[in-house]
Amino acid sequence: MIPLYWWLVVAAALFCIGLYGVLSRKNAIGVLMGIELMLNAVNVNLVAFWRYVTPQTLTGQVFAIFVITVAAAEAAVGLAIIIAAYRRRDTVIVDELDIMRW
Amino acid sequence: MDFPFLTLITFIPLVGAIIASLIPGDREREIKWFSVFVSLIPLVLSIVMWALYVQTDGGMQFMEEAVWIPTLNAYYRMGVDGISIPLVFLTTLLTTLSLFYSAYTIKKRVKEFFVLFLMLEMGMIGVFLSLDLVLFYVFWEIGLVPMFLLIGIWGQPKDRPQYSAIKFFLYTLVGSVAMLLAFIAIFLTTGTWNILEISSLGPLADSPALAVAAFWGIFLAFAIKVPMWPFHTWLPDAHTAAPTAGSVILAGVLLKLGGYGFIRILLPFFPALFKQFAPFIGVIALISMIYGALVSMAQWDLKRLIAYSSVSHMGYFTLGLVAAAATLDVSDPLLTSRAIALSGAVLQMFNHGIITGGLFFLVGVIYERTHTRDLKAFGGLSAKLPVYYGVMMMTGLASLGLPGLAGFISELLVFRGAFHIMPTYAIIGVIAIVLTAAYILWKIIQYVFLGEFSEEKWRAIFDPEHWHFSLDMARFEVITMAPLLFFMLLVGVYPAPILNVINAASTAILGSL
Amino acid sequence: MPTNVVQIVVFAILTLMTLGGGLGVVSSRNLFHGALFLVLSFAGVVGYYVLLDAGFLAAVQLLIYIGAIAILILFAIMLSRGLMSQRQSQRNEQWWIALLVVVLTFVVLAVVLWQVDWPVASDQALASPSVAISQLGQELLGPYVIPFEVASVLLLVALVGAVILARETET
Amino acid sequence: MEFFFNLVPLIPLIPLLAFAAIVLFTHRNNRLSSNIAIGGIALSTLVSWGVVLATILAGEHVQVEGWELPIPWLPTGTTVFNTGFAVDGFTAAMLFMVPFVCTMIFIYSQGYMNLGQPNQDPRYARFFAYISLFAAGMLGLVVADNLLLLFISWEVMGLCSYLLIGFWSFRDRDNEQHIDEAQVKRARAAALKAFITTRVGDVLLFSGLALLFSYTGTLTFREIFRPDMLEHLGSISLLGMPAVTVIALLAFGGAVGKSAQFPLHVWLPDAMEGPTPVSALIHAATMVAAGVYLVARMLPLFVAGFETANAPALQWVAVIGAITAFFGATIGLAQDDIKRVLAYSTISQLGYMMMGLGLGSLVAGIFHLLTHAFFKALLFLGSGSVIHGMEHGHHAAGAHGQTSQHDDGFSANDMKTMGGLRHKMPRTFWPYMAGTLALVGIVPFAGFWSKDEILAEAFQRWQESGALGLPFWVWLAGTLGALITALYMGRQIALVFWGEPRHEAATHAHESPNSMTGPLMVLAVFALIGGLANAPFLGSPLHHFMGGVHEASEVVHSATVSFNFAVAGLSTVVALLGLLGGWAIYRNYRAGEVEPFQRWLGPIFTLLRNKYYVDELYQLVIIRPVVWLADQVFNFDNRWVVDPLVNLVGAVGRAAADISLLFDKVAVDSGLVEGTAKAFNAFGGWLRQTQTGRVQNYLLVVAVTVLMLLGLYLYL
Repeated sequence: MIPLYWWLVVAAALFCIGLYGVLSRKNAIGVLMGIELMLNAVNVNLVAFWRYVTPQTLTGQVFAIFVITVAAAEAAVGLAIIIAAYRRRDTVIVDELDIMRW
Repeated sequence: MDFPFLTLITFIPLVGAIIASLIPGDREREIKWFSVFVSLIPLVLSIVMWALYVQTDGGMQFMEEAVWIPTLNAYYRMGVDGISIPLVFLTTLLTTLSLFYSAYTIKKRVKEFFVLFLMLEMGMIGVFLSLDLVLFYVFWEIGLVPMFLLIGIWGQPKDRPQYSAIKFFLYTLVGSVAMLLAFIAIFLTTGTWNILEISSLGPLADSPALAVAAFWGIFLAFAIKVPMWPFHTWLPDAHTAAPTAGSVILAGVLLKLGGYGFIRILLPFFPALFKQFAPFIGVIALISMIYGALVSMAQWDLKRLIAYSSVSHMGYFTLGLVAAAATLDVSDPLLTSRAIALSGAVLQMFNHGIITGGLFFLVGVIYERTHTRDLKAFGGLSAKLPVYYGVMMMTGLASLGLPGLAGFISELLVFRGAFHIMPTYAIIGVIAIVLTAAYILWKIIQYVFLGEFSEEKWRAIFDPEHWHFSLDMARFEVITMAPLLFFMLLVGVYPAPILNVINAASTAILGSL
Repeated sequence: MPTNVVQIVVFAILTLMTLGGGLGVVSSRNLFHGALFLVLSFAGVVGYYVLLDAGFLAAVQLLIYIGAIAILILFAIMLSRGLMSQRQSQRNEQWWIALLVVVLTFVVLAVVLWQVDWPVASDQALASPSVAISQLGQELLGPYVIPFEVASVLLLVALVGAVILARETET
Repeated sequence: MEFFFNLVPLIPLIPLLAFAAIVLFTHRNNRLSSNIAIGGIALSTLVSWGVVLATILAGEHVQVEGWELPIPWLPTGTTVFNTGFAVDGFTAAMLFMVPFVCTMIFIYSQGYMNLGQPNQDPRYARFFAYISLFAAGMLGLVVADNLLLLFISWEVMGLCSYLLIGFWSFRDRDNEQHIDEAQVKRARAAALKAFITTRVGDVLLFSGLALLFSYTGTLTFREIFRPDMLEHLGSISLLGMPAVTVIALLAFGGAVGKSAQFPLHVWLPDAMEGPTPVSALIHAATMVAAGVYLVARMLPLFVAGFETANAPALQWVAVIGAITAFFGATIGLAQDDIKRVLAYSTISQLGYMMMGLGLGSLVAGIFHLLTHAFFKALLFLGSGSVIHGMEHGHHAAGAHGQTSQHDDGFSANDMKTMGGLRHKMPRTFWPYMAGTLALVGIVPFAGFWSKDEILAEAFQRWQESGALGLPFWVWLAGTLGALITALYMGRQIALVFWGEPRHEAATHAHESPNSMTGPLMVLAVFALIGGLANAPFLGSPLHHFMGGVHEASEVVHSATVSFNFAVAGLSTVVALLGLLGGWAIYRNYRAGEVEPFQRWLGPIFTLLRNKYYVDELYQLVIIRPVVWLADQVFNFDNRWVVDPLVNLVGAVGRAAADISLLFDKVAVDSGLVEGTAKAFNAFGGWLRQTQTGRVQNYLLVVAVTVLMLLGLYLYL
């Protein structure tokens, strides 16, 4: 079998890529996609831990399902927000959405 | 578990307030009638509770207990006895009537008014039912805020409502702080907040100086609320400025919080100290009675007059209380006299709530029509408003202690007790009865109702723009007054139903000191 | 080829898909392309799940991530006028700090993960994982019923919220 | 007949229900309202007389020991306070008189109150409601078995008195022009005066009641008058006296207020501002008798612990009674208002009753109370009839256009405007004469027997003691009082019924309707024969009937006084002299003349006319100072001390805050604090820029922080 460590490193890499996307993309939809990558990384971790640490109980898979649920909700709401913001301010550039600025 | 009467009575108004606050503010009709309806529930519950209350037993009933703040050792403890039952009933009754009356007369910021009023009701009932000092204190303070706002926001602009509200707030707060310190001192020595337990322990017995300080701290809080001379000057201002319903509750219930505190907390906690200071407090009671009556006589503002009369009438209460506390003898006939004095004091609170509450409603009746309270502006109204005259006459007579009406019974009991225990005080006290008759008949009846009525004079004060009901008492005003008149007559003619519970509790309390 | 080798090869390919797709998502100038890379990355994860004996999850991943979320994003991009044609830089001015931080984070994570002694289950247990979907269902409706219900409420709220947010407002 | 006793509670209850019915339901219908009131009191009379009959038939066990109906009422401590009803001989005697006189007055009122008023006047129904309530109060007082119920009824009467005296105390100026403005003012002042003055007495009675209640734990008469209870009360010392004496004096204080004895008599003459039937009902026949009734009922307390002859409380009663009897009569000499003369006469006669009781003779006082009730009601109603006739005459004269109406200061009550009315109002004149003769005390009219019994009692007591002590002075005051009474009554009938009319109104006066004169005739019969109830030659039946009610207390003894021909002869001679003298002097009085008494008495007459200036004295000594005190206390409260103190505390707090603020500004702020603040402000301004409003900046910070923490975890 493939060692657990590999899975974890891959997941960490995916997470970091996602994080980079979140931090660096100008476009809000890009940010959203970064978040989806991070969530995927988490899921990979969860499933890997299930498979290698507690294969007898299904806790890991159950949690992964919940995460997917949350991700779906998040994507729907996030995109709705983006569309609403686009309508109002005519932009999806995150830098320009700074009404909370001092 | 038994049916949780006390919790429901206390918190249904709160639930109602929350729901009412969710109704959109422009649905004024719905908010008004919903609030009136909500306030009916505790009223009905308190009547049912009174009916189920075992009258022969003077102790606490319907007790409820639950852990509340474990780190403080504070419990959610509630119970009623014969002292609190009439007061709870009085509170629920007056609240319902006030809300009903306000449904017709409040025009500005309706939603806030009704929500605050329901919260006020919760605070007041909570005080009467708490058996835990922390709980007591919390409810005590809860009642303060809505009243502050009621005076400040819905007050008459020309009566300096902000000044009055702040005065009321600060006065009460000073007392509360002193009381809180005393409570903490008691807790630190006894380790419990349970009122009944502390009463049986006798707190601070081994540190007399601290006990005296605690005694006066608590005394101050209650004396301000009652109010006793010389802590009374918030009262006329607050009453004058408050809207009608606010005045009714202020006189009818809030003053009773102080009186109730004396009986439930100060007297059982420190019977020996109370006895020691009784002559002094008795003097305060006498001053309150006579001084209040004299100042009433000097008033030309109808509402202010009644406010000062409250000082005088609550002086009777204090006299009864002091008479009950002036000796610790528990053998007959002294015990009987003490119990009579204390019952008289409690009944005086109840009666004062009904009568003075009624008087404030009646001031509202004329004020809504004319927007003046100047006694000199009226005259001869009995020719034009006969029903109003009759109702005011009856209420005024009840207030001056005419036999056959409520006020007399409590005065009789108070003096009956006082004449036995402290005759000198009682002899001086009866002067107040004559003065009361003088200011009620001379100032109120004579200046408002007797004399010349003329269209010309009436037109100068009557304001048909803002009055859309009948000239004489409108139906809603009659309905508001009817229960009060009924109780004035009932208590005056056949006081046994109410006195049975009070008397049993008084005897029990005094017997256990 | 022994099973082990096959597994490693498959794993490598999938990793390439996943991480490569991910890199494409975060680096492509064209947002539409980025979305397509995202699909690629998700597909890699599907393979991971199969490899990890989580068949049901793989199906779910396929249906939800690729079938729903990615498509949703594609639609959003296509519906948002002028986004696709943007040829200028898609990175903001803090991208290099972000890159530095992310790389460092990865290094630290890798070290930490290496140092930890993971409590891997016994070989026997590893050999026979519980994979029955029915069992999963029982878990969801048994011990996890409350989170499950909460999740359903969450979805409902998200649905309503998304509709309200995205609705055309008259004013 | 015992059955009737069960109906006793109905006696006060029926008029009470009539009151409630009128107020709540029928007040819009005047005729129905008055009929309800009359029906109620008539029914009550029937029941009362049934009870009286039952008492007579039942014999001594009811007449002396009494019949009782206790009702548990008030829980007090460990005991229960009972209220209830009781009937004994004394009560029965009162029950014979009170409802009957009331009925007569009610019937009379139905005619009287219609005077010149439209039938819709709301006051008409209101009047009958008030007098019904009043009757309920008086009857309740009589049948009460305890002091508390008595007190309650007593106060209810006080209230009715207030309402009825103030009956004309308000008016709608635009719609009620038949009531004149001066009358409104007088009525208003009189009502208040009556209530407050009697209230002073009531408070004394209330104190006595509370004291008694405290010491005995009961207020039931039978319980209080038990010998051991009286002894117990006598053994307690209070204010240097036996408590029982203090209580008795306090109760007497109540009686002084209610029965208008000196020095609280001032309200009664003013009370004539009420409608005339009210004067008859309340201020002559019944309510003022309540004080006498109270003293009589409480007589054992007055005597307890002493011999009857020298009980201090009793002596006070006698002294006050004698003073009132004499001085009241003298004032009556100098009044012009027909009703005021009668009012002072009432005060004086009440003084006689008190004298009788003060001598320890229950029966003498009560006998006079009963006869007086009949003939004084008669006189008042008669005077009402005269006034009624005069007013009609006034209207008639105005209709003929013979006088300038309304502005000549005409008063229908002024005897000096009357004259020669015996021809115009014969059916009023003859009953009035019967009343006069009864009041003056001419054989065989009622007043002769009753007044004589009091004087005989005093005379006998004087003879027994053999010194010029209290009994002598009482007797002297009584005999002189009788002379003066005869004088003023002679003056009155001469001015009213003889001579020539002195005003147009008297010329045109005519007889009153039958509903008014009818009751006069009935009452006249009683004024004539009422004295037989206790006439010595019939064996003093009243004495046997009620004399023994206080026997059980073992301190009050009933002893008959034998008829004394010397006393009776003297007083008859005196009465005849006075009556004829007064009549002769005033028979030919003409309008505008200075009247004879004024010529002869000079300043004394002025003093009498001004009622010894007692009102002015009270105004100066009591009312003004109290009002002044009230104002000063208010100023003390609001303007000078208490409230300013409160505000001062507030102001001091604010001032302290202001001073601290100033200190802050000058010393702390500009130096130390401000420098620091500026530094922080600059730092803050720089730091503020981290708040870019961009999510990704924030997230980057988070990531950096996490990374640093992870690094720390790894290498530390």
